[in-house]
Amino acid sequence: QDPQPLTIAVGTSVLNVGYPMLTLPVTLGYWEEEGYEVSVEPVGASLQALQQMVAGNAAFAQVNASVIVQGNVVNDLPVKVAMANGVIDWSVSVPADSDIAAPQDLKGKTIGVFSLATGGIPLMNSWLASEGLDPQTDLELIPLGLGAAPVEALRTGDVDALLYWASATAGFENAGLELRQLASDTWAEYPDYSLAVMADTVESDPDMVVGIARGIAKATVFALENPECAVKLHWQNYPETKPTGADEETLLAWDLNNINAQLATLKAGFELNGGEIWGTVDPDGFDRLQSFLQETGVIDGTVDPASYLVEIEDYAAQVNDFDAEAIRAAARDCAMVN
Amino acid sequence: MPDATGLPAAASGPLVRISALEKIYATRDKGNVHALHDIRLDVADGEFITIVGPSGCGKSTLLKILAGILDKSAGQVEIAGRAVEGPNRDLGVVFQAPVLLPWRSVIENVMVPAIVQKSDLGAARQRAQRLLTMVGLDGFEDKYPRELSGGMQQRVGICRALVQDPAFLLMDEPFGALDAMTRETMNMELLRLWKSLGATILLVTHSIPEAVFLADRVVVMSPRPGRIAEVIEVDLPRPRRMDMFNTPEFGAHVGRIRRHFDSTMELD
Amino acid sequence: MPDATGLPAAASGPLVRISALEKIYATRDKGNVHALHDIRLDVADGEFITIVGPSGCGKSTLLKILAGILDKSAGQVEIAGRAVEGPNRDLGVVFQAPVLLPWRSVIENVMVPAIVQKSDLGAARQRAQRLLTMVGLDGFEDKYPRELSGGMQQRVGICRALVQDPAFLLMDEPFGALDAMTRETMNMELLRLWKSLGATILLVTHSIPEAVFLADRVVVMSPRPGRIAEVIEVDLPRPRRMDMFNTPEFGAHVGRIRRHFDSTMELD
Amino acid sequence: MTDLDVAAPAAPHAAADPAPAPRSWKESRLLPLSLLVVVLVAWEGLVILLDVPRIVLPRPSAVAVAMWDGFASGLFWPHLLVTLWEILAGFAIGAGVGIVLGVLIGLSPFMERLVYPYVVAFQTLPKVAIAPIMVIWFGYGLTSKIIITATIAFFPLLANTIVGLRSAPRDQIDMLRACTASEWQIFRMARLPQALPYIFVGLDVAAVLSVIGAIVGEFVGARAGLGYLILQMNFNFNMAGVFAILILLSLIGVGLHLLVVAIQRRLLFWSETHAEVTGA
Amino acid sequence: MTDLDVAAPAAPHAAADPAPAPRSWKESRLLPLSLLVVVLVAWEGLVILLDVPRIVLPRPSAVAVAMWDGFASGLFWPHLLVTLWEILAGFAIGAGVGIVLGVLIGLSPFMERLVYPYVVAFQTLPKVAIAPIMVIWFGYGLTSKIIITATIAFFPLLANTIVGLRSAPRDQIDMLRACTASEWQIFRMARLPQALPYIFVGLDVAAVLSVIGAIVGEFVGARAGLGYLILQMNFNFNMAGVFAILILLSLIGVGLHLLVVAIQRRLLFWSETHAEVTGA
Ligand SMILES: Nc1ncnc2c1ncn2[C@@H]1O[C@H](COP(=O)(O)OP(=O)(O)OP(=O)(O)O)[C@@H](O)[C@H]1O
Ligand SMILES: Nc1ncnc2c1ncn2[C@@H]1O[C@H](COP(=O)(O)OP(=O)(O)OP(=O)(O)O)[C@@H](O)[C@H]1O
Ligand SMILES: [Mg+2]
Ligand SMILES: [Mg+2]
Repeated sequence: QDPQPLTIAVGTSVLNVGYPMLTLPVTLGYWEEEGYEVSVEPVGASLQALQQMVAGNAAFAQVNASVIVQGNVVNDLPVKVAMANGVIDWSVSVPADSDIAAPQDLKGKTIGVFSLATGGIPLMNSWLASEGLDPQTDLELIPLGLGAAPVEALRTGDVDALLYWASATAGFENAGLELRQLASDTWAEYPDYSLAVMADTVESDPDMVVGIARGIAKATVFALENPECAVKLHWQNYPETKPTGADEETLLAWDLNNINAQLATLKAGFELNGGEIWGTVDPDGFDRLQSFLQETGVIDGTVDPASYLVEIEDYAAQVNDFDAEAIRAAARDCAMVN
Repeated sequence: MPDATGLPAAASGPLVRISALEKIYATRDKGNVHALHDIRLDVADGEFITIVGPSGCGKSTLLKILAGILDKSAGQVEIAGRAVEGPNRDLGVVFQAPVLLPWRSVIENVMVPAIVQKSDLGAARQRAQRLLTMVGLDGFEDKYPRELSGGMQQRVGICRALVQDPAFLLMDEPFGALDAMTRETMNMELLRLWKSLGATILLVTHSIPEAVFLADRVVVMSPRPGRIAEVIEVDLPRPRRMDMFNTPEFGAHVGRIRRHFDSTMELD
Repeated sequence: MPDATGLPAAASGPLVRISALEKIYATRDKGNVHALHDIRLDVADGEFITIVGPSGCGKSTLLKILAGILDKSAGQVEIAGRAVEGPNRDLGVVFQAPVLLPWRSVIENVMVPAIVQKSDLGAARQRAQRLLTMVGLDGFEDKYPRELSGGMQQRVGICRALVQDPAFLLMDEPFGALDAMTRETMNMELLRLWKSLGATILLVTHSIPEAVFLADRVVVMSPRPGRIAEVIEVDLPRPRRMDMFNTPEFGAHVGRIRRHFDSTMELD
Repeated sequence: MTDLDVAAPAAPHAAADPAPAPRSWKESRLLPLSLLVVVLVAWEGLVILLDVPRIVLPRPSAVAVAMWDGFASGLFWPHLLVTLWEILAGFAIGAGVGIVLGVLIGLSPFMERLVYPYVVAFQTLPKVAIAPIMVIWFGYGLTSKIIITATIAFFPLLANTIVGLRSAPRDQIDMLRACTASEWQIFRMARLPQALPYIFVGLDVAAVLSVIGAIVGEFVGARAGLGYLILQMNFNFNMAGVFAILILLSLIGVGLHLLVVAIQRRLLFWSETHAEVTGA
Repeated sequence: MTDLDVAAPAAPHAAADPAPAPRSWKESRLLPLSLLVVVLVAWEGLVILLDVPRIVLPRPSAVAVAMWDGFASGLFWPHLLVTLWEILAGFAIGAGVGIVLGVLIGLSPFMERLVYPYVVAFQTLPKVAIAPIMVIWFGYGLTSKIIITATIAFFPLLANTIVGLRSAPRDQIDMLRACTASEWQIFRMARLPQALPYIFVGLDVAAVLSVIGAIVGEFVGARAGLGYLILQMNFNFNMAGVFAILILLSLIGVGLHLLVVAIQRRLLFWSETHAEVTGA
């Protein structure tokens, strides 16, 4: 029987080592075992991924949780959460030797951000407001994008801090910055990177949803057990993602930095949603998130948090139906790297 | 019923009938130019008409209107009983400037009307070759226009007008850039062609003797606005021969035309 | 020491000295054209030379080399004792085609040499106006070239060559597109200018009578490769008058030149 | 002089066509506008019929509302001005540099061989890729966006100017040379006027590219401008707003185009294209 | 016939210049290449002197190493082929559509008034903004990138073709009309040859833009190609690798440019520009 082709649109433009939950199932054949031939397509950002899914161009979309909320609340789109993979892992990074030690110290400082329309800004603003600052007047934001610009800006002192997500921050450290992170404790209570699926897909092919989610769960288990093996597997299958310009050991260290940043999020995500059974999505997390988004004016109204869940009987149990220990063993063994 | 020229003759009457023709050019400085005023002229089938007149009197304008490439302002122009609405297949036109296509070789330029009118190209190439030889351009078939002298370009233009054996020829100073001898030979060739084709010819020239020598009738124009000052019947016998230039009748015609230039205009 | 023409005269000897001049054009089809062969000619200061020869014999080529806008292939060309390396301020050139700038009005076109040579523009405008009137173009100063007839454009080109009162004039069939009467008047005007300016003139024409009427000497060229067949001294008295056309001496000169055309070439 | 061609029996259509109605209809601006209406109605209809999610393609009516809101609330104005300034300044600088460099190269085949391949090489660098470097060099403000815009806008002008300058007919140049014109005078009196039609095509292309350039520059990092607003609205899932801004950008482009055309009409009056055309 | 101008005493420099050495030096490819060397040395020197961090501007030597590694390891090849295919196909489609549409509009002022403003409007839409729709319509594969490339490349050709077709001299058109040529024949025999110099400028600009177009298309979302590789390397802060790819892109652009020039040389042999120039 031929595997069934399907597409996952990913809200990123680079499928680097930081997406083990999506790349490893392909590399290790988890989805093939489920009977699916999956293409994982980087399509830019979360909104574009959602657009592709809504337009029927992709069965799943890996997007920020806030985008799922916006899709439901702002656009009346029945977008469900098939896997809540991560939590919000943004932070305000300052140079390790900076005298900024607490949020209050950010008063009057300049902060580099990816763009002025980025999810981290409402997070930071409400955090600083709760600490008694007025984010509108007390700080200056400078949009820097990714790559060299934020690194240089911080190095030269054009900005005093960088507000980015974890894997980006890991990249800055790889580029030679020594950073210290400030973040609100509450941020990790919000779900973030998630696998989204349309309600009618869930209805028409629940087995597929389960199969895809199970692959992701298995891959996450694998990567958590042996990140180094995950990196090497990634290099093997996506050679263009392997960094260059240093000795092998350093390269590995860099990418381990990257993947660990992501894995910490995945782990936190797992724990946020119960920490016992893969595939469980805690509606409370989405409720907190949509309340937060409403407070900060990103959305206008909320929906019943339960409506974010996929309506499949015993969904979590089905997703969890695999031999985790065998996978851990295979990961430790890491025999597939040649 | 088509007659010998290939043009369907008007039920009765002349091949070309021009009446009350006016042409006013609008110009940029708002000073409109009244180029033609109340032109009336009938041309019989097979007639050879020459047009003389001072520079700027509207000769080229008249020819362009007849060729169907310029709109008239008022009046009527008919060829073979039909109002001129646009160009006509049976027409051959020699322009005052040679107007060659720089990306085509000499022989390809001569063949343009044949290509446009989808004639047999092999036969057309032979005709083009013969015409080029006739005007003294054999050996230059494969050169490009910018490699030719002014007079040579003009001769290419003449060949182009003739390549389709047109029944009606409009020629605007075709021999202006040619030396006296070549010009005389070309005159004789043209008369020979006119005879053998039975064509109708309207030819603009600045040489009064040439006008008389070639024509059945000479149309003398006067300038601003361009009018027909006189139409002179040339009753010299055909075929014309070079020695006629020295006959008193010839001289009388030339003198009569010259008088127009002397009286109606000083320098212009 | 500059002489009356404004050109510094060679210590001794003629204004123009051409010897063993050769011009070979390379053409696309590899068939090079040998346009000029072994041209030798001296022109005295203040002389009026006319050049006749069949179409394509190299007249324009010779003038362009003298004007410094075309490289020679071999030989020597000197003006006022200097080898011609490029154009010369004291030169006025009438081209075979009018070559007007379409974005400049008539009077602006005439003033081009004055603008280029940074003359007093007010005075130049007056001169340009006077010249335009002389050639019968008053009232057309502010028109644009495409609003003019062929002959009118040619007259603008003549005015442009004259606007700086050049000491040395090269004229390539300047009156080719003009009617007989205008042409005669222009001939008289040119002789008058020549006299009053003391200029040296080289003029190409297709009219043998015109060549004789204007010239001190007539250069007769023969074609392919272009050579000088004969240089004919015209000993008619100055000032020339129209009635000289009918003298036997005049006829003898014309006849002698015509013989060249009859003998050396058939049609070309 | 006023008797018209009423007697043409062999060409009845000429007489049967006395009223110039269809021509004036064609010539009016009505038809293009009616095309617009057709397009908009079709778009609205299709979105409704095919049930296209509005997150992918909003309806024109929603876009119109967003446009109205954007202006009525005053939100669009400051951003519009910022972007307009970036576009105009970048266009002007890019066009200016392109023309000047085009003149230098166009007048000297030597310069062309020396410099042009490098210009082409520089030009093929994706601006998106070098934009961060621009930002590092020229700061986070408008300057870097203007420079990005200029680097995108200048190439069509360069290429068109070079070829335009070389298109001057040889006989015009010979004529000027015979008047002892310097290369500079030949340039001014013949090459430049002859190059104008080319330069105007270049301006037209550059106008369009400079709109894109400003937006690309703003995408890379901006604190104001329509590109920034697009990001913002994308973030807020306001697709109707995004499309309203896209339409605004298109209008800016069309406006620049019309400006170029208007200047061209004034400068190229002598061009033959505007001469009367026979009715044949 | 062989005696040269040896007697020119008043112009000594003419005789003093018998060997064409400086000219052949100028004409050789050596000088542009030596300029390249100068630029590279200056770049390397400045980076070292000013201690520019390699994350901002890598040294040319590092870029050369990255280039070598990229090819030696085989990493670049598949991506190069993908991008090359996108560029060439997008360029060909864009140029083709641009020329054909340019012909339709150029031959009909009516079409121009009807369609051209919409084309300008469409053209000013930032491709990055409409890329998701392209992906929805044309899929994730190469097709959507090729189409994005084509939509960027087509406009210079459109604009240049339109103006080029209108640049045919009126007397040539009159001449053909007098031969009863149809509009199509006039197009083929006069307008198109006359438009060729314009069309080649358009091709030159489009060549450059199609390189940019393919990269922008890949930036929006791709799994292969040099643009994808740039993102990848950018993410890894491998600036030397990014610059190596940027240089590769430039070389592709220069290659396309040289191709356009070579075709142009063959087709425009009759153009006056190639005529001999006086030595004055
Ligand atoms: N640019 C050129 N390239 C190649 N051959 C040329 C070029 N210009 C002229 N010729 C050739 O040189 C010869 C002389 O040309 P030139 O224009 O000097 O003749 P001309 O005597 O002025 O003729 P005409 O009386 O017809 O003007 C001709 O055979 C012509 O074909
Ligand atoms: N396109 C035009 N626009 C405006 N005026 C024009 C145009 N063409 C010709 N004219 C004017 O119309 C008049 C007649 O021009 P036309 O070319 O018919 O003269 P012509 O008799 O052929 O003169 P020539 O003997 O000099 O060729 C002239 O005064 C000229 O200025
Ligand atoms: Mg005329
Ligand atoms: Mg000549």
